[in-house]
Amino acid sequence: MTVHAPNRGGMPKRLLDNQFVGGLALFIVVILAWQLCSSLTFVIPAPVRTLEVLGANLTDASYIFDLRVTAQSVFQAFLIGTLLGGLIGLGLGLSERARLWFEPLLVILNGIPKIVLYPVLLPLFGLIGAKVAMGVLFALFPVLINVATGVREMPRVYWKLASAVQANPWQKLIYVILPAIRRPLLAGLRLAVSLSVVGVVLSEFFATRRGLGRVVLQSYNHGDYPVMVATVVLLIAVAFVISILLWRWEKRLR
Amino acid sequence: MKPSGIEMSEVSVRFDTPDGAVHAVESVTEHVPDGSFVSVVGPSGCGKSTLLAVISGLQRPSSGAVAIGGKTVTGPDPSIGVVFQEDSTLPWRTVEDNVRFAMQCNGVGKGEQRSRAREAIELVGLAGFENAYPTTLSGGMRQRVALARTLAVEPEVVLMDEPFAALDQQTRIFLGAEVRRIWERTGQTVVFVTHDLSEAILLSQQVWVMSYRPGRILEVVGVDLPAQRDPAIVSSHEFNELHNRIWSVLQAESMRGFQQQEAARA
Amino acid sequence: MTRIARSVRVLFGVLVLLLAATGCVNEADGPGGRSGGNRLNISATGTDSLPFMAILQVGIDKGWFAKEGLDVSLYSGGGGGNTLRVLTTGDADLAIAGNTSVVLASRQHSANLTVVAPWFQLNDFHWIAPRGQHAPKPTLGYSSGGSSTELLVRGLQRKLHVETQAVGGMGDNWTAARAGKITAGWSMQPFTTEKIQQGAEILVDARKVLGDLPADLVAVNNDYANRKPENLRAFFRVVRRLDDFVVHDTAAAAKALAPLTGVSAPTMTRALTDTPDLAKGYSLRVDPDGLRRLSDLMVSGGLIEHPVDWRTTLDQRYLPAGLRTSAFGG
Amino acid sequence: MTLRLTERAETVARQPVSRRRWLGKGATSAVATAVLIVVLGLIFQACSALGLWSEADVPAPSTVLAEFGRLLGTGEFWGDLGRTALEVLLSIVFGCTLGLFAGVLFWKLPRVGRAFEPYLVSFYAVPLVLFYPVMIVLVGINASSVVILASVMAMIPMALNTTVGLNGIPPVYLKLARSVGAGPRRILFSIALPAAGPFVLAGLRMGVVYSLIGAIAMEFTTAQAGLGYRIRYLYETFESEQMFGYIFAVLVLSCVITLSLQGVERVLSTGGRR
Repeated sequence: MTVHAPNRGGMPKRLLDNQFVGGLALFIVVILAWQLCSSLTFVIPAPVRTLEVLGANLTDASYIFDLRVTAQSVFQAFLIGTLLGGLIGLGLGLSERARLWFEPLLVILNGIPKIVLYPVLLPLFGLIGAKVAMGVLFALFPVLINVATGVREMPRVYWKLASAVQANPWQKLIYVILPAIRRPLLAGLRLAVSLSVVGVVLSEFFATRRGLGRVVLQSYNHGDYPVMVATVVLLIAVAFVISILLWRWEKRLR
Repeated sequence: MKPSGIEMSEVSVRFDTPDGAVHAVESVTEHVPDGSFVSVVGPSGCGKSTLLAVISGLQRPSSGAVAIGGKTVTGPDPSIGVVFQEDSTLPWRTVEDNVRFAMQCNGVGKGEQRSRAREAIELVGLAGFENAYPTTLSGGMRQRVALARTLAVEPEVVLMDEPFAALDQQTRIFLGAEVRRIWERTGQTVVFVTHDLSEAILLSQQVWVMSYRPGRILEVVGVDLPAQRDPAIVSSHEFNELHNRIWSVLQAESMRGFQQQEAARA
Repeated sequence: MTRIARSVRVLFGVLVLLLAATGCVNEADGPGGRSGGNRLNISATGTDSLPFMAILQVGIDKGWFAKEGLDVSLYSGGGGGNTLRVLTTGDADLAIAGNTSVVLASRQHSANLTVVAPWFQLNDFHWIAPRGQHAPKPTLGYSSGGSSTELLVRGLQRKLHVETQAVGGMGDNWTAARAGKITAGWSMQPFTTEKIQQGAEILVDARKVLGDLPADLVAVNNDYANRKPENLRAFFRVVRRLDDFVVHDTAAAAKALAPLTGVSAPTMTRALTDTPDLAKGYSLRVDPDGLRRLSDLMVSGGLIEHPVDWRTTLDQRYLPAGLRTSAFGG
Repeated sequence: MTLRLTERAETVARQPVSRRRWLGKGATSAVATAVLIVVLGLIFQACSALGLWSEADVPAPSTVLAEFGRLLGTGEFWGDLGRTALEVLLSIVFGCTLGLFAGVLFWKLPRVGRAFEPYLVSFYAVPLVLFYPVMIVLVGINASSVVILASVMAMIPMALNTTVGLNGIPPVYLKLARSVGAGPRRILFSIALPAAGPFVLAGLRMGVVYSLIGAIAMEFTTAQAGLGYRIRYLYETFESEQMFGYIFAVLVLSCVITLSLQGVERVLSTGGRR
């Protein structure tokens, strides 16, 4: 007895039903609000001005170098965080005992404001290592938790099937576990991308040779808000685009 | 003559889907006499449930109308009770609170809620489980809770949408007998949707056979069996004859529905 | 199954591409490239905003360090804590950081660092307010607890009738002052000049109230100092040359400093010419009075209990002989 | 190897969801966690004693513990804790209430919900700290800027989880509600929110964790009081031992919050139904 809502909406309403159109409309509203705010307070540069500054920045070799430095650290943090998180998550998902022993500790660790660990990470990992380590800390947990939960909640019949066809552990991982947990895994990866950006950039605020975090901090200290906002917008935009693409992919998976 | 029972006149329901309009129900004009027990059978996807939804007021017909006791149905009403196919017990409420839920929504006084809930719970044979939570009950018991919730409001009409579809064979035979027993006691008008032909014949006074899209009532078959229905009756000659007669209509429809669905998928 | 396999392959390809795009970047290099010779890693606070820090970059750009055989790499740590910690981790060999941070760090038992020189011994701190913004009891912003600006603001509080409020960096302070959340915010050159051009006025000149003291101190990693003392001497020789450049060829220096600190060349020229005693600021000659003042302010501000014994704290041996002081004895 | 992998998986799957067993497991977990923490502490202690890292950079656990004990006796610590606790509490209240409202709104108006969804799911990409200058102008230099940004942090998971929970309500509940003539308020409070309960609770838990993370992170980078600020202050002034005492305090605090939340959630989600 499915109760269908009769579609009485006209063209505009039907258009809004499309998520892309809706999201775009919201985006435009946000830009308009931004424009409005920028005319109210001096802290916020107007959207057009920000875009101009961003364009100018992106043609600057030094800025591109900063961008590459940050991208490299983010990439390393993401890679290490995902691999580590995936492995630990797999372990926790497969072994009830491991879960019993380590899960509460990991839940507690996840609840820690990781930023306060920067003073610990810096002496332990050094200048470049610390920001990657911070990115790893940020990226690790969503992957870990999602993989562990995904593996644990796999339908039992998959295990039976895998044993029945005598799959070796590697085959089980590739043909059974990974496909079975693809959705939570992707969701974890999506969060990991965003969070590794945040982790690395936050660390760069504290100490770094180069990187976009340094650019943000410098412009911030100068009160040069257009450059700061342009860089922040760039960071957010990149993280947003990647995470939305992953999210679309995740939604389309069956 | 005073209008009574359920009166359906030219009821049609069409849905707009991306693949074009679907005629779930097409020009159904039938009458369910007051206090009678009618079953609706038909191939899956034929619009049985949609028809029931129209009677309950949950679904507006695209054209035509349904009247109960002479009053046109415009929306859900306390005089119409519905038992759903899915488990509709609320897991955060006890059995008794589940049963009281419908009464709460209809402004029944607190004291009366309590006594009527106890009564209904007893009627469906769940006495002693008042304070249990649905998660601790079996699927059959949960459907009894849903039944009690519906009965406690004391509706004139009880609509059942494949209420036992998710249960195992023994439970459904047993619960079916219970429903029949309760109906004999309360004398409410019952419309019972099912895809199980034996169940329909065993329980009701009339069996309506519905066609695959567009959903029409192909045939109304009176069940001429003794009022006292023992499950053993399924092996009787009369029962078999009825079964064969309805099945011959139904089989052709099912085949047509099956082929259409396959074609749509290809 | 094949879908998944294909997805995994696509993902893998994307990762490899990303690796290719982002990999092989060595932060220490910078776009400028590198020369051979002895490496000296410097961490400093404010290399991108303060001219007396940015001159190090000028030295690198002009190749003066290279001429002395030094391969200098410079990076900015936000705040004294970070700047000095990379010194103890060995990421940096020499650090130039806020006066209080260096003094406090040097008092840590196993900090593994030595203070070797004062840096920019001119009190260039101003508190600037939007023009016309006055208050009977003005609120002065400072950066944060334990910072040089807090030290000064506490000193000002004892001598003037003011309130204080921790805000953040110069940018934050100026923002807060413009929004009326504080009366005036701390500022240094060229920020002061730039904001005056944009409608600010100086409310408090810390130099007039408190006198001169070094803004920063230079500290070195002990291991590095033991291994390469000659590098440190070379470093100070170049700094001396840079100081002379700023003092005697101010216009050219301003032109070199302007892009590094994000202001226009005229603004930087103005900022340098407005600096009250340029020759004192851009000089390594140790000013014992300034150091004593720093110690006194720290004691009265409650940061340390006993005055700093500069004779044991300051190791002047890497400074050119003519610039050392004997005022502390030893 | 093949066998063992399968066996383990089978054990996982075969675990009965029984409450008494769970309590038993809970005890095991608690003991295991305590043991792990002690072991990790000892390892750190040993590393410190062996001089793997400098005592000035990372003090030994015994030093940190002693320092933590000393801190508990100082008024400054309780002042900082009070400030942080107030900020966290306020941001939990504001953030979770707003998140709940937003979630209900997104459920009621699916078009709006769909439009917001992509932004919400990728919201964590925004380092909120960067909005600090805007906050200075809007609300001044005080706890409210921390509270506002931490509230936003808490709001997002709450809104997301509430929406997911509400959209995942079995359709039959809503059909039932309509068939018995329940009004919109009754549908929301008697059907929708209880049905989405586990999700809302999970959202609440995440909201609480995020407001703690948000508040401390904001304090650490920008604020002028609170535990996060004190850590930064001690970091800048090279009071390593005291700083680690405070870091330890934050770890203890988040540990206490996480554990008590799990307890509350368990009582709310299972206690009421038995």
